[in-house]
Amino acid sequence: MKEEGKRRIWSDYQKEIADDHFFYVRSCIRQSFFPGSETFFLNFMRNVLGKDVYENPSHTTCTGIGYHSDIVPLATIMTVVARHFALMKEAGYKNIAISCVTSFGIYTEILETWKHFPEELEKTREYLFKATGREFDIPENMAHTSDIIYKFRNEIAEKGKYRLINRLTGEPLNVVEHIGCHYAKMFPKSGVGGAEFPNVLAGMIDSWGGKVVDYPERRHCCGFGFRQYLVQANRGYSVSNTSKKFASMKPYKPDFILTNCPGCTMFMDKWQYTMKEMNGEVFGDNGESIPVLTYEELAGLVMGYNPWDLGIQYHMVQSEPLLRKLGIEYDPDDKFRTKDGRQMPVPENLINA
Amino acid sequence: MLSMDRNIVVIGGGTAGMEAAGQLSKEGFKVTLVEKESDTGGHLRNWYHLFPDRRDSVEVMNYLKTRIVHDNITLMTGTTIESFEKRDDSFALKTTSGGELIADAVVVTTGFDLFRCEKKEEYGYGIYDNVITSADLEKMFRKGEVKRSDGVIPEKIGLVHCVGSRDEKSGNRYCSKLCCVTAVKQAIELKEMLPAAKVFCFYMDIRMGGALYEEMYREAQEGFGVNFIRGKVSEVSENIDNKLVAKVEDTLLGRPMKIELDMMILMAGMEMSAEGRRIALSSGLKTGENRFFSPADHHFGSNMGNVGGVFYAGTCTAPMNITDTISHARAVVSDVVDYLKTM
Amino acid sequence: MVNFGFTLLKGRQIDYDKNDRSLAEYILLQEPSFSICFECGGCSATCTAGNFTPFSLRRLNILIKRGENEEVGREISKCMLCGKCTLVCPRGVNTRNVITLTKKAFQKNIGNADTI
Amino acid sequence: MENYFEMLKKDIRFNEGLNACMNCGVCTAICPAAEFYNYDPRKIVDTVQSGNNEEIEKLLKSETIWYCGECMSCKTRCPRGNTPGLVIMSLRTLSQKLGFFTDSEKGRQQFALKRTVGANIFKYGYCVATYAVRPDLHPEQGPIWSYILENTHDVFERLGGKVDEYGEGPLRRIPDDAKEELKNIFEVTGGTEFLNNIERYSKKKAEEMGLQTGENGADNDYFIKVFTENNGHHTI
Amino acid sequence: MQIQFDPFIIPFNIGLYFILFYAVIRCVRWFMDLSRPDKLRLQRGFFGKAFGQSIKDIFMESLIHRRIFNLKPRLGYMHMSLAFGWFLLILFGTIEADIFGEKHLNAPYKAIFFKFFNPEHGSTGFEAFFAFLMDFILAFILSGLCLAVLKRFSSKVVGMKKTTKLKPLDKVALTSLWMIFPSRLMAESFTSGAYGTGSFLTGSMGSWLASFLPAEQMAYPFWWLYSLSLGLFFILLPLTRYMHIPTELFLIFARNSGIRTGDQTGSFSEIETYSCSSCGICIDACQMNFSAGITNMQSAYLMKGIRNNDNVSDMVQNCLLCGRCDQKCPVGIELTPIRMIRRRMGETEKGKTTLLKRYFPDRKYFVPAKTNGKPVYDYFPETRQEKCDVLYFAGCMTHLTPSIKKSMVKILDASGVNYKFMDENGGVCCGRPLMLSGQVKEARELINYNSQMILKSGAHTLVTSCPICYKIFKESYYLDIEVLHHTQFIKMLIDEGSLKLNFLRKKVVYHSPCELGRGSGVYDEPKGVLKYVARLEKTDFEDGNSLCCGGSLANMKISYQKKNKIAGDAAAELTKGNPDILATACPLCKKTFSSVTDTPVADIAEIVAEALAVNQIKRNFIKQPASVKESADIF
Repeated sequence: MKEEGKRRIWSDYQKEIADDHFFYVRSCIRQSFFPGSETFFLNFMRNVLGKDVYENPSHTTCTGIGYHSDIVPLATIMTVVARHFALMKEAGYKNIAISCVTSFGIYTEILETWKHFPEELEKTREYLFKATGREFDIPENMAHTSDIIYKFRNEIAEKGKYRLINRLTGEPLNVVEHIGCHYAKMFPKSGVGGAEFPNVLAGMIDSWGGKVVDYPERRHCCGFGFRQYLVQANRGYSVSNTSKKFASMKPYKPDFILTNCPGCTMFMDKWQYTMKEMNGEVFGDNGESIPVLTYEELAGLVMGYNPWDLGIQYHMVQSEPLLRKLGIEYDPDDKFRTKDGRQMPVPENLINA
Repeated sequence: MLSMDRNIVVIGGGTAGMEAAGQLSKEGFKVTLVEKESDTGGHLRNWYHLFPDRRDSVEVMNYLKTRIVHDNITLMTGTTIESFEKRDDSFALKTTSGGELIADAVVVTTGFDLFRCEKKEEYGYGIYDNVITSADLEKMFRKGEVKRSDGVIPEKIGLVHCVGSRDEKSGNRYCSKLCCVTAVKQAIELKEMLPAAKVFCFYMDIRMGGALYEEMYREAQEGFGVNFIRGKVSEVSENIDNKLVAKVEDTLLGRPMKIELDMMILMAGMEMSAEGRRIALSSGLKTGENRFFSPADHHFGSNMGNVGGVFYAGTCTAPMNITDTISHARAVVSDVVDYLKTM
Repeated sequence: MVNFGFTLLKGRQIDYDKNDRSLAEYILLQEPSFSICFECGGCSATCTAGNFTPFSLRRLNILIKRGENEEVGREISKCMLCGKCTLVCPRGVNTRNVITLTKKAFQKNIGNADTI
Repeated sequence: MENYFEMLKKDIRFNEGLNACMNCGVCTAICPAAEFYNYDPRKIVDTVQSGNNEEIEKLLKSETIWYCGECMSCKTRCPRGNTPGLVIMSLRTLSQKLGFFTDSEKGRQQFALKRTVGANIFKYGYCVATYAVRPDLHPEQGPIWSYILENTHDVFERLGGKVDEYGEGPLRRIPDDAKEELKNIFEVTGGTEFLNNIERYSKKKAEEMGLQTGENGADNDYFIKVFTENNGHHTI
Repeated sequence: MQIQFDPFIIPFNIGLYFILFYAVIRCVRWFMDLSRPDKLRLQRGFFGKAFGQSIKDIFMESLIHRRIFNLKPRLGYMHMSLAFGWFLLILFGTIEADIFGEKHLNAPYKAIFFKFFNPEHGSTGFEAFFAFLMDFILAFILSGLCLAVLKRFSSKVVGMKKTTKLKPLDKVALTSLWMIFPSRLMAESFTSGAYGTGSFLTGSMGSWLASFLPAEQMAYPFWWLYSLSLGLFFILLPLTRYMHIPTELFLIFARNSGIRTGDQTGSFSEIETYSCSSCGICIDACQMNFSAGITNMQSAYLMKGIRNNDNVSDMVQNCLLCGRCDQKCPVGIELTPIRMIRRRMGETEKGKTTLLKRYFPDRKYFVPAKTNGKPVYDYFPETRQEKCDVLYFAGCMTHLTPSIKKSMVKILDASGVNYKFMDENGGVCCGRPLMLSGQVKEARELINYNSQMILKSGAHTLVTSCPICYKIFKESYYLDIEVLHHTQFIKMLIDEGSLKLNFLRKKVVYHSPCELGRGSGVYDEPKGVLKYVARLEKTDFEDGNSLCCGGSLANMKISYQKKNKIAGDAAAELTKGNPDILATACPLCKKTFSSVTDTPVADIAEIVAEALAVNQIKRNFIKQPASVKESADIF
C-alpha cells in the first residue's frame, strides 16, 4: 500500500471549511444517543478555540430520516431545510455546521438540486414564505462538524494530553475509521478526501498518532438503511451488513472504531451486542468487543477530558480497555454519577465492563 | 512539378508522424518532423507484441525508422511546438525554445495519451501495489517476467476493460476501441507465460471489431481457458495477506461477486494527448466533445482540419490501431498534395 | 437468550474463492466445448422448459463456472433434454452433454452434490 | 391505465437518477441490499428505462423496490452518472401515492414508519428522540438503553442535555411555534397529504386483512403485523 | 487286428468332454435365469413347431452363414467353409467310422482319428470314395482357413474395411484353431504316405512326403499335435469369442420361441452378447466409423466390453442409435435394445475377473430402479386441451423448422378435418430424448403429462411431425388411439381423396429417418406420398439400409464437427444423382442436412403443401376459417 497515492487523492479533495461564525444544527440521533458529543463540540469550539458557534433553539429536525424512509416528500424536506437557512439568515450567519451526516447529505443534495433545477429553489422560497413568512439565503459555507474538527485536528494534537499510542506496547493504535455513506458518497467533492479514500477521520487519527486500518469492507455501509433498521422485520439486513464489515476488519485487530455519523456509531456499537447475543461472536482482539467512538468523544479523550463527561459509558461496548491502552487515568466510581455527584444505579451486563 | 520547393512540418514523431513524413518525402516535399521526446516512435516504443498476429513491435518500429531516413526529411527531436499561425499562404510555427519554422502545410500527428488510471480512484492504482496498467504489463512482458511487487508469481490475475473509457466519471464517454483486444491479447500472453495462472477478464461488452479479433477472443476461451465475467469492477481493496479483493456484479447472474486477485491490470483508455490539447488551444484548431481533433468531415475529410493547410493523421483524431494509423498517415499525403496544388 | 425478532441473513454475494469448482473442472475435462460458451442466451431463448419456468441454461453454465453448485443442483433437473439448445447454439457447444455430465457428476458426488 | 413512466418523469429525483443505463453492474456489485435481498438495482433501472408500463406497475406493487437502504453508494461509481437510489426513491413515492405499496409485505411497513418516525416529527420536532425509542420495539439497543430510559434526566444532565426544557442543548423541547411552522410546511408542501395517504391506504388494507389500526400509535394489530412480519422469501 | 487306443487321444478327449459338460451347465444356467414366461416360451418353442424353424436357422446361419454370404460373399465363404466344412468332416467321419470301424457307435475319437486307427483303410473302391470325400472336405476347410489367415493380415481380402482386435487368449485359441486342420492334414498325409493309402490330397501329398521323409515316424507327432490343438481349443473356447459357436444355437432356439431382449438385462441379452462372433460387419456398417472416424464404440466392441465386464458407459452413450448395426448383424442380435439397457444402467465400474468368473460370469442382472414419487417437473402448468377428432403434435424439433409446422397447418386446414394443434405455443417434450439417455423415470413424467393432454382432447387420431416423438408415442405411451406420423396421415388423406394435389415436376430422393424407418418400420407411406406428388428416384441407401443424418438426439458425446462430417457424407451420398429436392420426413434430418448441402432439403409435408391445389385451399378456407398460412417456400 502506497501512502503517497492516497495523499495525492486527498490533495484533489480539499474542501473549503469556514474558520469561524457557525450556525449549528443538531442531529436527532447524535443528541439522543451521544449528547455528550454535541456538548463537547460546542464547549470545545467556544471555550477552547474561542469560536462563535450559534445554536437557535427553534431549529428542528431536518426530517431526513423521514425523507429516507420515504414518508416525507422532497418538496417538504427542502422547505424544512430552507427554514433552517432562514433562521440562519435572521441570525446573520453564513456558515452552517451540521452535526448529522444524514442531514449533511440532505443539505448537500438539496443545494445541488437547486443548482440544477432553479425552479425548485423558487418553489421552495414560495412554500417557506407561505408556511412561515420567512425568507432565506443559501449558506456560503457548509461543513459537517467532523470537517471542523478535522480542520482543527492539529490544534487538538498540540493542546492534547494523550496520543493514540498504546502505552503498553508503544505501538500506534490500530484505528478503523468508518465514514457515513451520506457524507461524501453522493457528492465526493463535498467531503474531505473524496468518497473513495476519505481523509476527514484518517486525518485526525494521523495527526493524533494512530494508525489507520484499510480493510476490504472499509467503504461498506454500516447497515442502517433507514427502513431496514427502523422496522424490526428488516433488521436482519442491518445486522448482516454490520457483521460483514466486522468480519472483514477482525483480522486487523482494531483497538477502536472511529465514525463521523451518529447512526453508524450507534449501530456498530449496538450490533456488536446483538451479534454477541445471537451467536456469541466478538470481533475485537482477545475476546473483547471493539469500542466505537464519535470523533468528538475521541477528541475529548485526546484533550484529556473526563471520559464520563463525554458519555462513553453510555455505549453498549465499554471503553475501559481502550482507556488503559491510551494511559488515561479514570475514576471507576465516577462512572455512573449524576452531574452533582450522586451515585446512580450501575447498569448490568454491559460489554467489556 | 509542384512539390520541390514546398516544406511541410509534421508535429509528432509517433507512428503516424513517421509514416506521414516518410510518405511525404517520397512525394518530394521537404519535411520537418518535430518530436518532443529525444527519440521518435511514440507509444510504440513501450509496446511489446501487437495484435492480432502478436508480432514484435520492434519490427514495425524498424520499418518506420527506415521510412524517415530520406534527404528531404529534417528530424528535430527534443523540440516542442508552442503554437502556430497562418500567415496568408504559409504557416509560422513557434517552438518552445523560441525558434520559428515556416511551412506551407502542417500535419498534426500529436497522437494520444493513455488515460491516467489514478483518476479511477476506486481501483486504487498508485495505492495498491499490484494494481497495474496495460502499459505496465507490456513493460513486464518486454522484461520477460510478470511478478507481483513482492516478487511472487501471480496465480490469479484480473484484467479490467473500459478503464477511463465509456465512463462519465473519468470524463470519457467514448469507447477507446482497442482495450478489448489488448485485454484478450494480454490474457493469452499471460497464460502462455504463466500456464498455471487463472486469468479473468471483467468486461461490459467485448468489442472485437477488427480483423481476426473475434478469433482471438475464441482462442482465449478455447485454447487458454481465460474466464470472461460480464460486469464492471466496482471497487478494489487489499486484504490482510495483501491480495486484491475486487467487487463486481456477475451481471449475467444478477448477483454480486467477490474475488481475490494477486494482480489486477487496468486497460487504460486513450485520450487526446496533452500536447494536442495545447496546440488546439494555442492555434485555434477545433476539437470534438471527446477532446480529440475534429476533422473537417468524418467520411471524406478525416485528414483535414478546420484551418486550410492543417492536416491530421492517426490517433490525434480518434483511437486507432497501428494498421489504421499507418493507412491514415498515408492518406494524409493525398490531401496535402491536393491542397498544395491549389496554392 | 434475547428474542430480537430477526436473524442474520445468508449472503447472496458469490464468494469466488470459497466456492468449489470441481464440477466445472470435471465438465470442462469431459466436454471441452463447454469452455467456448459466450453466454449469448440463444439456448435459454429456445428452451422448452424455459417456456414454463425461469430455467436458463445460459445461467446454469455460469453458475457451474462460478461453483454455485447448490443452485445448479436445484435447477439441473428441470431440463427435458429435448435438444433445441444444441441446435441453436452459435458456437456449437454440446449443451446436452453439459447437462448429463452435471447430473452424472452429482451422482459421483463431484462438486458437493448433496443438493440433489 | 395511467402512464407510470410519465408520472415518474415528473419527479426530479427520477430525472436526476436516470440517464441511459448500460447494465455494467457497478451499483449491484457494492449494494448492501443486493448482498442480502433478492435484489438487483441494475435490473430495476433497466426495467424502468425500458418504459414498459406493465413492468413498471409490477415494480410499483413489488417487494423489490422496498429493499434499498438508500445508502446511495450506487451514485458514487455509476459510469453513466445514474443514481439507482434516487430512481428507487421516486418509485417508492409513486407507489405510495397510488396506494400500490400495500400490495407488498415490505411496502406495508410504510405504515409503521409513518406511525413512528412520522409521528415523532410532529410530536417532538425530531425524527428520533431518546424517549421515543421503546425498548420493547428495540431489543437490540441492549440493557444500556433501558437503563438510560430509566435515568434519562440524570444521564442527560451530566452530558449537558436539556431533556424537555426550553432553550439550547441536546434533546431540548422544541418551542411550539417552531412545531407549528413545521406543521404548516407539511401542509403547504403536500407532506401532510402524503402521510394521510399512507394512513388511508393502510387502513383500507388493514380492513381487508381484518386487523385493527387504531387512530395512532404502535399498539394495534396491524402495526405489530407490518412491523414484525417476515415471510422469509426476501433472500435466498 | 487294429489298435484300439493311443495316449495321444487324451488331450482331445479331455477337451471334448469338458466342452460338452460346460455347454450343458451354461445352458442350464441360462435357462434357469429366464423369466417365467420366457421359460414357458422356450419349452413351447423347443417341443413345438418352432423347432423345425430353429433347425433350419441353425443350418442356414450357423453352418452356411447365409446372411454374411449375402453381405460379403468371401467373408461368408470363409465362415461357411470352417463351420459347415467342419460339421461335414465330423458327420462323414462318424459315418465312415461307423461303417468301417470294427463295431458300431464308436467313441468320438475313433471318428476324429479314424485314419490313425485304420491306416490301411481306403484301398477298396467304396472306401476310396469315402477317402476322397474326407480329403475333399478337408481341402474345402483349408481353403477357408487360408482366407481366415489372410484376413488377419489384411482384412480387405474378405472385403472388410475393419476387423476386430484380439486379446491374448483369443490369439492362443485362434492359433489352436488354425493348427487343427493343417495338423490333421499332415498327420493323415504321413500315415497315408506310410501305408500308400489316402486320396487326392492326403494320398498324393503323403507319397510325395514319404519319398524323402520317414513317414512312419513323422506321422505320430502330428497326430499328437492334432489332438492337442483340438483339446486346447475346446478348453479355451469359453474364454474366447468362439463361445459364440455353442451360444448361437441356444440363441436361435430362444429367438424362435419368441423371446426378445426387452428393457432389462437377463439371460437372453447375455446369450446375445455371447453369440456375437465379432465378425465386424457392424463396424463396417457404422457411420461413426466410416464418416466420423470414431472406431471404439461399435457394437462388436460393446459386446466384447460387456463380456469382459468393462466399464462400457462411455461407449454406450457415444452412439447415434441409428440401428444400422441391428439391421446388418448376421446373428440378429438386438444391439440397440442392449445399448438402451446399458444406458439405463448408467456408470458401470470395471469388475475384476478371476479365471473361474470368466468361465462362469456372475449374473447380477440390472433391473431399473423403482421411482420415488417425487416429481421432477413440478413446474408444468395444468393440462388443458380442447376437444377434437385429430390432435396434431408438432414436437420440439418441428418448432425449430417452422416451415414444416406451417405446411402441416395448411394441409390440415385443406383436408378439412376437425383438428387441434396440441403444442402450438410450445408444449412439453415427448420424453424420447430422456428415454434415449436412459432417464426413464423423468421420461415417464413427460409421458404422463402429455398423455393427459391427449386423452382430454378426446381425439381418435394423434398426428405428429417428428419421428422421434412418433416412436415414443407408439412404444411407451399406452394410448388407445391411433398414432400416425404425418407422412402416414397424408397418405391416408390422399387415399381417401380428401387432398387434391398437383403433380410437381421435380426429381426427389427420399432419406428415411432412423426413428421412422428402422426405428418404427415406416417406409412405404412416405415413399407412397412422394411418388404421388413428384418423381421419386432411388438412392443406394433405401429402407433398412438408409443412412443416419448424424443429427440424432441419441448421441450426447459426439462433437458438433463430427456430426457435421456424418451429415455431409450422408448428404453427398444421397444427392449423387443431383435431385431437385432431398426429401425427408423428420425436422431434425431436415435441419441437419440443410446446413451441409446445397440441394434444397424439404420435409414431405412441405412438398405436399406446395403441391396443394389452390382452389381446395380456398374451398376449405370458406368452409373452415382455420388459419391458412402462406405456403412454405422451399424451392
